[in-house]
Amino acid sequence: WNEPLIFALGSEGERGVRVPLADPAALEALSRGAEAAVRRARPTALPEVGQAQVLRHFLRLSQETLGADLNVDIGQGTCTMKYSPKVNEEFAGAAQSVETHPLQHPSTVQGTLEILHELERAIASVSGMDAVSLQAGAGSAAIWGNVQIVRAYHADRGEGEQRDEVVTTIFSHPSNAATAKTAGYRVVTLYPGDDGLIELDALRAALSERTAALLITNPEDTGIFNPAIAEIVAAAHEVGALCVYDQANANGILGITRAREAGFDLCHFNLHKTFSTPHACGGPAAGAIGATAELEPFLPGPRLVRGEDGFRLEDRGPRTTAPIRPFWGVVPNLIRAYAWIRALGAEGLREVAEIAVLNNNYVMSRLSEVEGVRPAYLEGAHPPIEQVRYSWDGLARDTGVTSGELGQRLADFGMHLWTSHHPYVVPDPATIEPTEAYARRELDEYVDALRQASAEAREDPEFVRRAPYKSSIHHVDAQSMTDPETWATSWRAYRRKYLGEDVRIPAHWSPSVDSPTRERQEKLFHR
Amino acid sequence: WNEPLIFALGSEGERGVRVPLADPAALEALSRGAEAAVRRARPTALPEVGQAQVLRHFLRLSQETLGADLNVDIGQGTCTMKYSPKVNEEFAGAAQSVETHPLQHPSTVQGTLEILHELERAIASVSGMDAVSLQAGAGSAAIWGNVQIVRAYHADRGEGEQRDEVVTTIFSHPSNAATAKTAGYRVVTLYPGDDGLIELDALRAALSERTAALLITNPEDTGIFNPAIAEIVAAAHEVGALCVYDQANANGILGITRAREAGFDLCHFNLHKTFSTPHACGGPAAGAIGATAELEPFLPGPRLVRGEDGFRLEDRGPRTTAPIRPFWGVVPNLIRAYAWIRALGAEGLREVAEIAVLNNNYVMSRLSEVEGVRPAYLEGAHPPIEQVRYSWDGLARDTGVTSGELGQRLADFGMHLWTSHHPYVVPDPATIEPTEAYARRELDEYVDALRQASAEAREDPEFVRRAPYKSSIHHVDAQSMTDPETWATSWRAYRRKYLGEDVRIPAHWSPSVDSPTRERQEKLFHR
Amino acid sequence: MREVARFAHPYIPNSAPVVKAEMLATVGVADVDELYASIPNALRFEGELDLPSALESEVALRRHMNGLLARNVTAGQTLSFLGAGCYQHYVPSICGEINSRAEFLTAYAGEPYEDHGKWQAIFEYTSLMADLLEMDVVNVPNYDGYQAAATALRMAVRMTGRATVLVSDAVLADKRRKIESYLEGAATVVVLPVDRETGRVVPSAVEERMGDDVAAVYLETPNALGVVETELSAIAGIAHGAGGLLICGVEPLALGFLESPASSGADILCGDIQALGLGMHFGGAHGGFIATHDEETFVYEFPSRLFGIAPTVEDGELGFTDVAYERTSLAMREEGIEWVGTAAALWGITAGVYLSLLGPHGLSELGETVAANTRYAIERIRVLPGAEIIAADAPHWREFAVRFEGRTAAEVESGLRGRGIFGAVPLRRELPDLGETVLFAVTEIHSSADIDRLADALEGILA
Amino acid sequence: MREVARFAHPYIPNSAPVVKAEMLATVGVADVDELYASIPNALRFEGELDLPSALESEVALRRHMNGLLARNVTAGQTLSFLGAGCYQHYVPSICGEINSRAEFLTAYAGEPYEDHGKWQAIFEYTSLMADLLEMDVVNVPNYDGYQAAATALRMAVRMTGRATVLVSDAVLADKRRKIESYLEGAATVVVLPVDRETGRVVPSAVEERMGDDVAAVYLETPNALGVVETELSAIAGIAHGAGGLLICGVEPLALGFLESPASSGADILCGDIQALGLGMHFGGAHGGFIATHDEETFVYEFPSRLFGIAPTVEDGELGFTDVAYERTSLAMREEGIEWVGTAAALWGITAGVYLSLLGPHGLSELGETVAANTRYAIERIRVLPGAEIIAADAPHWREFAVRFEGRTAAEVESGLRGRGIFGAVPLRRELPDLGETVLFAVTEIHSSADIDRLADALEGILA
Repeated sequence: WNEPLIFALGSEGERGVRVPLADPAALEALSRGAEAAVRRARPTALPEVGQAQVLRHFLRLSQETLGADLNVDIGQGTCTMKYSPKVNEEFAGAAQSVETHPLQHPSTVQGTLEILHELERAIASVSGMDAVSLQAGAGSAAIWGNVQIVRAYHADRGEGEQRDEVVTTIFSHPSNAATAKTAGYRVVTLYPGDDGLIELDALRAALSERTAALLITNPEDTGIFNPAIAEIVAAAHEVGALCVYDQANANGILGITRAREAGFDLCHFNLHKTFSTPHACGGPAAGAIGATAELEPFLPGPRLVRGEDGFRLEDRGPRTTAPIRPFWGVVPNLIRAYAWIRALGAEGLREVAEIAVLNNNYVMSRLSEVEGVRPAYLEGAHPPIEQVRYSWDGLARDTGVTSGELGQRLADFGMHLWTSHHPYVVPDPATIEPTEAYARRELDEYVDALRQASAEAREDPEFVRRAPYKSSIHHVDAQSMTDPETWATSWRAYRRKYLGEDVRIPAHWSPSVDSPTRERQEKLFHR
Repeated sequence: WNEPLIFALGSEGERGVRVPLADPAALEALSRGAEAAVRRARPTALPEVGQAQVLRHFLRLSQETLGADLNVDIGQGTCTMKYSPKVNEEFAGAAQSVETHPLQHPSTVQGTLEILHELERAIASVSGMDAVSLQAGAGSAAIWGNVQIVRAYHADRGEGEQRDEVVTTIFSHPSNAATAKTAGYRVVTLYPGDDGLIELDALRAALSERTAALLITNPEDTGIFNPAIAEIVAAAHEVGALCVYDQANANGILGITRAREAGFDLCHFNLHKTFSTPHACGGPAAGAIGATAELEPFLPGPRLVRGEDGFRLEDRGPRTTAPIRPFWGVVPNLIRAYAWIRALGAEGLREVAEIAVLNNNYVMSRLSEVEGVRPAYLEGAHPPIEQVRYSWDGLARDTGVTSGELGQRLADFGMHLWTSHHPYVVPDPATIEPTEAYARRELDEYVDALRQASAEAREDPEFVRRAPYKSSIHHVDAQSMTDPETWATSWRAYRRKYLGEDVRIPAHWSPSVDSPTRERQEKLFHR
Repeated sequence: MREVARFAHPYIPNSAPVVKAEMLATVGVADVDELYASIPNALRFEGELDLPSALESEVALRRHMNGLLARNVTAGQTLSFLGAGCYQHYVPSICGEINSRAEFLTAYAGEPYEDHGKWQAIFEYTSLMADLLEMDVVNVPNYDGYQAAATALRMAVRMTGRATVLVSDAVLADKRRKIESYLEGAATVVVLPVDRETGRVVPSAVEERMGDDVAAVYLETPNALGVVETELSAIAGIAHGAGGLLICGVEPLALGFLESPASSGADILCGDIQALGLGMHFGGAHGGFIATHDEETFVYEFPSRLFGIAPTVEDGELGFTDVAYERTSLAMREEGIEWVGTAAALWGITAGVYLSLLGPHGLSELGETVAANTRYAIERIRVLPGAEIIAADAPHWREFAVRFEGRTAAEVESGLRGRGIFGAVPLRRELPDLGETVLFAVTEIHSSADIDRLADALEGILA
Repeated sequence: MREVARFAHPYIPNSAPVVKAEMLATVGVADVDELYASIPNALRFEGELDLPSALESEVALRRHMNGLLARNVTAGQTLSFLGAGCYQHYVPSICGEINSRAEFLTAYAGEPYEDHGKWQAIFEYTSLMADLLEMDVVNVPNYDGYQAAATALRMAVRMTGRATVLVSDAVLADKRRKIESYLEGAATVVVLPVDRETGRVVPSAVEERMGDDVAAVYLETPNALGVVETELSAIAGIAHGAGGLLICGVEPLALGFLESPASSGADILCGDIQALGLGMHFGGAHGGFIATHDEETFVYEFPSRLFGIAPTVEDGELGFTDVAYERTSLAMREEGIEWVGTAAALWGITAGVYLSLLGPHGLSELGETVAANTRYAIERIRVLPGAEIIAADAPHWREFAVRFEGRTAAEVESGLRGRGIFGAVPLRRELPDLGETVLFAVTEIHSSADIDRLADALEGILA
C-alpha cells in the first residue's frame, strides 16, 4: 500500500459513525442553560471520512506493521517479545471487564477483584516478596513507584535529606537512572569490568551514607547473571541503602531464582515482557511491584482485602505513596497475565525459563558461525541466561556497515533488529532475546537472515546502507526532524511550515530575560 | 511473506492446543466398552505445530488475501462487494448466538427467532412477496430451492411430467441453468438481441405447455434493466409457467421496483450481496426465497409463528419441499443482514440503490475516457442500473492483451478484475459493480489503475501478460492441473505423485465394462 | 417528501450532498431519477418500504441487537446434551481469530495472484482433510453434510449409470428428505434398515437388496444412533461385487478415534465440518466435504471447485489453481456437473486452522475423551429403571439413543429443561418403530460430573 | 520429580522432547541445568512455586476465566452514572477492530521501516489531536492524564526556573496527590480554591497568589465539579503577566462543544484520552496527552517521544521519524527529560480511529448531546427537595456535583444500587468543606428517560 494520511481521505459531508442526538427534552433544557454561552462557534478541524474508508485506511496501516504475531520477533533489543495467547484476548476484551467502572461497588466486581488478588499472590510467589502492588501502568512506571517508595522510606526514617544518591549500573534499563533523577536523586552509574559484571569493590566505593538505593538488573541487559548478587545487595544494605531489583525480563529465571533469595527489598516485573501481555506498539503495558513486609506500607494503590463479604479495595494507610496512575492498574493486562500464569502453572513457568535459556544459547551457538559478530563479555564465561548483547564491531571494522544499518536491511526480511542501546558501551550493539516462544525453525530463519545480510554487507556495503527496499517505505531523512525550524510534529505543523497554511496562533507565554537557559543535548537519532 | 505450507512447519511433539483429557471414571468405563475394538491403531497423519506458529502461519496467509475491507473491490464480476459493517460482526459473533443449538426449546431462543421473523418481514417488504424462507445457505442454494418449488408445484397440479423445460437467459447466473438441469429439466437458454435484452418474440417461441418456469434476472448481469419485464412474466404465465426472479444483486433497485410489481411468483436474494453480509472467501453466505401466497405452502424450512408464548418454528405442512440444508439457515448471516437493514431503514435502502446506480454511471463516465474498453450494449441505451459488463475487445484487438491478462496485472495494484463470465458472449468481458460502498476517490483510483494497466498493454503487451510482479506469487502454470496424470488436489496427492511417497490405496470401486462412458468437457481455465 | 440529508450515511460515502452533486454533474444528469429511465412507471414502487424506522446511531443499533440477543439462553450458560447434526465442541480461540480476520472475512472470488493466501489456506484445508480421511481428493467445501451426501450419491449414479441407491435408516430424517429430493428423477432411494439390536447395518441386509441396479450403498459412521458401523469391509465387498459404490457419511472429528472408512474400502466419504472449530450458531455453521481417491472417474464427477498445487514461472515456487475447472457450472452452465456457487469457504479455512492446532495427538486425545464420555454416559443411564439404551453394547461415539418407559420425549425434554439441562432430541421421524426414543450427545467439554448431573436428572424425571 | 512431558506446551514449541534434545546437542550441554551454571546454589529457589495448578486445556482455562468474569455486574447491564475520571462513552465497533488487529496488538519498538504503519497511525493520532486541541505539538501518548498533568507542570518549572505552581482544588484528590509527589523536590504545590458559588477559578484568586515565584497555574475544564472554566483568557493574562504559564487539563471529547483553551491563551494542554473510544476496563484504559505550540522552548521539555513527518530518499514520499530524540531518557539516561518508556501507544492509535470516525460533526453532535443531558439532569435533580447542585447555574459538561440533606454519600450510593443504578462518587477528599457531596456523570449513551430514572430514584431515596 502507498496509503495517504487520513487527512487526504474523505470529503465534506462523509460520516464514519453516527452518534446519538439529544432528546428534545434535553435539548430544551440546554437551550435555557448557561452552556449556550460557552459553546464553540465552529466545528473542529477534523477530516470527514466514511466508515469503510476509515476502516480500510487503518487496516492497511496495520498490514504495514510487523507485530510479533507476524514475525520471528527476537531482535527487538531487550524487549522480551513472546507469544501473547489469543485466548487471553477474549478475557481482557470481555464485556464483563471492559464495561465495568473502577468506582463500582466492590460487590459488583468480585470476579475482577479475585483475579487481581490471585495475580498478586502469584507475583509474590514468583518473586518471593511479601506484598505486591499492581497499580503501575508499565515497567518504567513501576520503577518510578519503587523510587517513590525509596524516597518515602528514608523520609519516614528522617534520612530523606541525607540520602540523596542512587546507584545503578550502565546495563540496567535507562529508566532506573532517569526516574531516580526525576525524583531528585543524584545518579551514580557503575560500569562493568572486563567480564561485563559490576565489581564489588567499585560498588563499595560508590556506596555511602548518602546512598538511598541501589537499582540493579540481574541478569543485566548483556544476558549475564551476576553470581555475586547477594554480596552486592549485602554491601548496599550495609550502608543503609535499599536494594531494588529491576526484573523487567525475568523470563530466564522463573522458578529458578528470586528477588527474595538475593535479599532485595523491592522489585518489579513488566507484565508485558515476562508475563506475556501484548506490547501494543508501545503500551498499554502493566507493571507489578513486589516489596518486603517492611516496605509494604509504602506501596502505592489500594490493598486488596478478602473479607466476609468478599474482596474489597482498602486504603493502605498513612505511609502509602502517591498513586502512580488513576485507579487500580491496567486491568486488561492484569487479566491477561493472570490467565497466562494459570495456563502454565509452576511447572510451566519453569519450562518457560528453561526453554528461553536454551533458545538463547542455541541462537548464540548458531550465530558463532557467522563472521563479524560476537557475544559481548561472553568469551569463556558462564552461559548467558535469556538474552545476549552481541557486538557487530567485527563487521563494522571490515565493511563500515554499522549494526543500525544492518537492522535497516533486516526490515527487508520482515524482521526486526533494534540497536538503540545508548550509550553504546558495547560497540555496534544488537541484543537478541529469543524467549521460549519461537520454534527452532524460526530461530534458524532469523540467524540465516543475519547471515545473509552480513554477507551482503561484505559484498556491497552501500546496498545494505541504502536499505530497506521491500519495506513499506524507503530510507527516511531524519535530519530535518532535529531542527526546530524544519521539524513537523503534526500534520497541522506540516501544513503551516511546508504547505504555507495560515494558522492564527494565540498570544501565549514566551521566555523572558530571567527564564533559565536550558542546556540542550547533542542531537541523536533513534537508531 | 514466502510462507510454506503448514505441512512444512512444526516438529514432532509440538502442540497447538491442549484438549480435555477424559476423567478417570470415564476412562474406566471406556476400557470396559465395545469401543476398544474399533479404536484406530495409529494417530492420524497431521502436522504437529505450536500455537503461535499456527497463528503466525494463517495470519500471514490472511495478509496475502485481498479482502473488500482492504481494497477498492468493485471489479469482482457481478459479486456486489459492499461494506459489511463491523458492528454486525459483534452480533453475529455474540455468544448469545454462537452458543445456541438449533434444537433448543423455542422459549430459550426468543431473541434469535424474533430477528429471523423481522428479517422475513423485511425481505417480504423489499420484494413485495407474501412469504419468505431464510433456509437457503447461499444464492445458488436458494435458486435450487426455487426450482424444487417449481417441480413440486407442477407435480401437485398433476403437470409434473408434462412440464419438463425451464427457460432462462444467458445473462442470468449459471446456477439458474445448472440447478434446473440438476432437478431434471431441459434447459432452454435465450440469448439477447442487439440491445442486450431478451426479445419478447424469442421468448414466446421458447415457451410452451412444457415450460415449468422462466428463471430470469433483471437487471441482468449486463446492468441493463429490461423494461418489458412485466410482459415477459405475463407471457410465461400465459403458458402456465411459473416466473422466478433471480434478485442476487438487487442493490440498484431497493425501494425502486420489486418482484411483486412485475408479477413474479418466486424470487430470491443473496444476503451476502445486496444485504451486506461478508463474502468470506466464498461462503458462508445466505439466501432468502420470496413467494406469493399461492406458493407459500411449498417453501422449504419451518414457518416462524408468533404465538402467545412467543415465537416458535412450525412445520409448513404436507406440501413443503425438502429442506435445503440442516436446520434453519445460516444464522450469523441472517443476523448481519437484519442489523444492516435496521441501520438503514426504508430511506436508507433507497439511498443505497440510488448511490449504487450513481456510482455505476459515474464509473462508466470516467471509463469512457479510457481507450479500448466499452460498455456492452449500452450505446445510446438507457443508463445502466448498478453494474456494467464492459468489453475490452478494443484493447485485445489493438494489443492482443485479453481482459483476463489485464486482470492479472491489476493484482499489482492491489485490486481485482475478474473476468470469469463463461461463455464470453461479450468478448473480453469484465464487469464493474461499484455498489454504494465506495467513495468517489476510490472509484477514481480504480479507473486510474485500469487506465494505467491498459496503457501498459499498449506499450508492452508482454509486460502485462507476465504479470503479476508485486503480488504474493507469480504466474501459475495452470496446465498441469487439467490432466489427471499431473494434477495434485491435495498435499497428500502431491507427495504421492511428485515426491514419491508410498501410499497404500485400499481396494475400492472401479469402473466395469458396463459403466457408462461419461462425456468430458473441453478443458477450461478459471480466468 | 424525503428530507435531503446534510451528511452521508456512514455506509454510503457518496451520499454526501456535495460529492453527490459533483458526481451527477460528471454523469451529466440532474437527478438520480434520470438514471432509472429504463424502469417503467408501472413497475415503480410508490411510497416507502414497510420497514421499522432506521436506528439512527450505532449506539441505538447495538442496544437494540444486544437487547434481542440477551433474550436467548445459551448452551454455554446451561448444560447441553443436544446433538443430532450440530455439536457443542470446543472452539479454540485461534479459530475465531483467523475466522474473523478482515482479509479472509471480506475476500471473495479473487484469483491465485491477488488472493494467494486464501488459495493456500483452502488448499491446506483440503490437504489436512485428505490426510485425515486418507483420500487424495477433497473438495473446496460445499454447503453442508446434507448436500455432500446428496451429491456423493449423484456422483455414484452418474459413475455407474444406475438408478437405485440404498440408504441406511440411521440417517437424520431431514437429511434423508434432502437426499430423496435431490435424487428425484435421477435415482430411487431405497431404505436400508439398521439392525434394531446392534444399531448398525448388517451385511446380510445389504446383500439382500444389492443388485446390478444399485449405484451405491450409503451409510454413516457413527450413525444417527451414535453407533459405529463395524462391518464396512464386508459391506464394501458386497457393493463392489455388484458393481456399486460404498459411500460413507463420516464425522471427521471421530477419526482421531476411529479408522477412516477409506481403509475399509469406502469409495466416497462425505460429511460435515461443523465440529471442526466452527461453533453451533443455532445451526448456521455447516460445511460439506466429499473425498475420493485420485482417479479421473471420480474427479470429473465433482461439482465443487477443487484446488490444486502447481508450479509458477519462478523456479521452485508453488502456487495454486483450479483443477479441471471445466467440470463446473461456472464454466459450463447446465453442461457442468450439478452446480457450484458460494458455499462455505471460510468455514473450510477455519476447519483447517482447527486441524492444524489439534494435530494428530490432540485429535486422538479428543477422540478418546468423547468416546470415554459417551461410554460413561451409556453406563450411567442404562442402569436407570425405565431407561433403555438402543444397542447399548455396540460401540458408540458421541451420541446414543434412549427409550424411556412411561415418559414421552417432550416430557423428558421439559423435565431436563426445568433442571437446567438441554437435551433429548426425539427420533420419532427417524425410527418411528422405536417409539419415544431420544438422542443425547456428549463431547469433550463435558466432565463426568456433568454426565452424572444428566443421569441424576433423568432418574428424577423417571421417578 | 518433574515428569518429562511427551509433548510441548502449546506456548513453548521447543519443549517438544525431540527438538529440545537436538538443541541441547547443538549447544553442547547435556542438560538445561548446565546453562544455569552462573547462578550459585545459594540463590537457587528450591521446590516448586506456590501457584494453583495449571489449567490443563484451553477449555478449562476459558471455563475458569469466564466463571470469574461472570461474577461481575457491568455498567452496561445496569444504568451507570459513575464518572470521576473514567467515563462510559460509546466505543464504535471499528475502534475495537483496529485495537485488536494482531499486527498493532503485538508490535513494539520497530523502526520507521518495518513498522511504517504504526508510525503513521500514531502520527495521525497526534495530528488529529493537534487539530482538535489547536496546538502543533502533541506527544506520543504517555501513561494517563495524571502523568500528563504532572509532567506539564514540571515542564513549566524547568522552563521558568521557578519553584511554585498553583493548582486548582477542583481536581480529583488522587490526581493532586500524584502531582504533589511528582513535583516533590522540584516545586511546591499551592492550592488554588475554586469559588464555591460559581464552581470555577476566579481571576482574583489567581491574581492574589500570582508572583514571580510561580511557574504555572494549573486548572481543568470541565473541572472536577463538571463546571466549565469561563475566565481562561483573564487568568492566562494574569499568569503571562507574571511570567508564568497557564496549563489546562482538558477533556478532548468536550472540544466538540467547547473552544480549545489554546484559543484563550493556555500554554500547555494536557489530559486523558480514555473517553476517545477506549472503553472503561475497570479504570485500566488511560493515555495521557500534552500539547504545546511549536516552539523549541516547549518542545525540548517533552519527555515523551514525538513523531515527525519527513521526506524519504524516494522523491515525494513521506515517512516518519523521531523528533529531537536526544531529549529522551532512552537516548540520554538520566540526562534526558524525566523518562520515557512503554506507555499507551495502542490507545493512541485507537483514539485516532475514534476521532477519524466521528469527524467534526460527530464530535459536535456528541458534545451537544452530553451538554444537553447534563443540563437536563441538573434541572431534573435541582428541584428535588433535599438535593442541591453545586454551582447549578454555571455551565456544565458531563458531570455535576450534588449535596444531599440528611443522606450520606454512602446511603445515596447504596440506595441507587438497590434500584439498579450505579452512581454517587463522594467528593469528600476533593472538597471536604462541601460535606457529603457526590458526583454524577452523564454521557451520550444516556437518554432523557435514563436521567428521569435517576431523578426518580433520588427522589425515592430522599423521601
